[in-house]
Amino acid sequence: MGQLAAFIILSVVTLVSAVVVVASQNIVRSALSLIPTLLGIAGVYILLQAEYVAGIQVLIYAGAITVLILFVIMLTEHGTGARFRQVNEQVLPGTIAVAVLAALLMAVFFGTAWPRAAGTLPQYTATSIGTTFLTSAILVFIVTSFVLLVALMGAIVIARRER
Amino acid sequence: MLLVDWLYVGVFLVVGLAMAALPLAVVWALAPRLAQPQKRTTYESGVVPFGQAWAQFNVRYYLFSLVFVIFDVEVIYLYPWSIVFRQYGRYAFFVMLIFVGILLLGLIHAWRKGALEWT
Amino acid sequence: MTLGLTHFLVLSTLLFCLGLFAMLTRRNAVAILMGVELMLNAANINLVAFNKYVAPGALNGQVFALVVITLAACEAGVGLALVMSAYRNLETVHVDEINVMKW
Amino acid sequence: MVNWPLEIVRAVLLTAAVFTFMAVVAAMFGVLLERKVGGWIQSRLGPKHVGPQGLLQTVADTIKLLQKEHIEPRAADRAIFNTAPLVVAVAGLMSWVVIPFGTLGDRVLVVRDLNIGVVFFAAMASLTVVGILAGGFASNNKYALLGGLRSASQMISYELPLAMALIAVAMEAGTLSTVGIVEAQAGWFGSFAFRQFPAFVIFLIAATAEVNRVPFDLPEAESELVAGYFSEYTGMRFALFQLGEYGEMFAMAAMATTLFLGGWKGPVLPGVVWFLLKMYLIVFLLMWVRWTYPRYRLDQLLNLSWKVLLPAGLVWILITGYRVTF
Repeated sequence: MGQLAAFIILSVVTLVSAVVVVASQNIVRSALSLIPTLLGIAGVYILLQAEYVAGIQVLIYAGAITVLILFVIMLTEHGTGARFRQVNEQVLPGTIAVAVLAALLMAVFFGTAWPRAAGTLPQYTATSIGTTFLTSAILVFIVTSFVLLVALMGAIVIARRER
Repeated sequence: MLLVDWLYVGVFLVVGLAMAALPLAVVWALAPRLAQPQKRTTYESGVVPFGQAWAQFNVRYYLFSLVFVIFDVEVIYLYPWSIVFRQYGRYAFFVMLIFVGILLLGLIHAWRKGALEWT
Repeated sequence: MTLGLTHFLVLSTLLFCLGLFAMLTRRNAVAILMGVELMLNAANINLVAFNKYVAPGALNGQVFALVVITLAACEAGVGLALVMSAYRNLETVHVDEINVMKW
Repeated sequence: MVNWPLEIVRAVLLTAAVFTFMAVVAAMFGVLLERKVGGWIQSRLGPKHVGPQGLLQTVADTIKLLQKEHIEPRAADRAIFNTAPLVVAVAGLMSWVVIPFGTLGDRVLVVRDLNIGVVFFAAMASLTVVGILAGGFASNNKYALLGGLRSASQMISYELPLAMALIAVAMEAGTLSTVGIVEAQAGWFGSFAFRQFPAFVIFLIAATAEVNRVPFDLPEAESELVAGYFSEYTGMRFALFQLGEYGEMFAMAAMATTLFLGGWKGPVLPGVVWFLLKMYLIVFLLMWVRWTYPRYRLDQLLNLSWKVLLPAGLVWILITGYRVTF
């Protein structure tokens, strides 16, 4: 019961602020309401016993990616972007497409009998995540560092002023 | 229990917000409100404000935050590694040597490309 | 009624559709990127939820969610670099005005 | 089975206790100490008239601030302008969840010993940046915006060295929980200030920059930017920004105590007293630096973080790893 109540509160926070992200005409408000969305999702992760993922969600998404987005908005839009039209002419087709997709996904999710494998999640997951990274996910671990390197190099090349 | 742990965090957040909002409510109830239009002009050292505050800013800010995001992401992998690497001994050390080495290469690259220079 | 897998799936569906809607209708490239972030988050909720309810034996879902967060950060970095570059060369961040390839 | 209503009541009581503690130790006594130390270093007296030796000065200031008018600039974005101080204040206070104050019998006095305590601390520190950026932006004021941008780029630059220091300590202790880290430091020479001395130095420098204090106070450089990101803030909302900054400064000092100085551990005296002594030692150090050194230039500041502290932190992590595994 308590978990369900917590889930409902978190979902409402997440979805309401996500609607603001999507619909606000003021691009800065959009970016700032990403933060409650992301924090709400962090709460959902905790309900799913993924506290390390939740901590990283706050640290990386709310603390780093949002800052990057805010910086770019300040550098490009001359402020709130209220002077410009923010939506294109695809609002109606977009709404229809999204509604159809939502209906399809819901139908699939409700129509499937999800299997359940044996076993239980460990109570605290940070240690097990470390173990996974050093054993079965070792390739992911190393490849990620290459991805980060390439992203860093690429983004610097793209963003730097040509001389 | 995990959820109990985070219940405390949630309560701390809610009570903290309430405690921080309480003085604002007191201000709202007590403080004077004098309608003087000059008060609400933007402060610009007493000069009449001109132009937009939201002007163009230096692209440097973006480059720094970009390098920051990439290195902050690296931290995701360092935290779990730091608490289990003892059990794996040298193997874990060499894995991390490769990982951190590649990122140090990235730092050197950013450094040489001038992404870390302000001027 | 107790909290089950379906609750999380519904939440992530709604979030994904909101993100997709932002992608389809926004003109500002940064807003489109924010929509992508919402969609990635929705995918992450699914990964972690399936990890708990369908395959609780290992932590592959959570590890994968961490990788997705990594890739989201890279995507934001490179994507926003492209936005900056487009803004510098074309003086706009609205995707329907970035159309020099048409000529 | 967990008794949820009981846990909620306990959580509320504990939170109230921590906030009272914060109000007395950090806000009231801390601000007074700052002014007294400043006065002492500059050969003047500091506040003296309200209460014995000026002890109640902060209370008087608070009462004054409560009566101040809240002015919203016409050009500001009202919703963001009004919520930004709350975000900064609450994010500054949230770090206190994971800080262990001492022991009572065989129980540790801490709001909650989270399993990922160190990550939680770093996450809360990173949230402050968003509040500051939002506040600077919503003011729609040139000084505030520039101050906010500067502050944000400074804080994100120093978050990384801070994280490196945290990781080095977590490696040494083998846990991310703050209580576990304190327990891993046995005896005087077991405290990580010795074994992790470079991490300690990195942590202190990064913490000073993270809370925007001199010599890293560029965001609010009075002579250049009026008051930085809170130029347009008045009365209680201004005080909330200050409260957040003080809460964060004390949290950083408490975290340094926990991570490097052995937390509540010490002979004879009870744990809480030791914790407070060590924390105030760090706080005093920060104040001493503040009243002694001039301000850095922005490029010097960024160079220090990116070209000295971050590579040093990474190399130190590798050295620690080498030492532990070989």
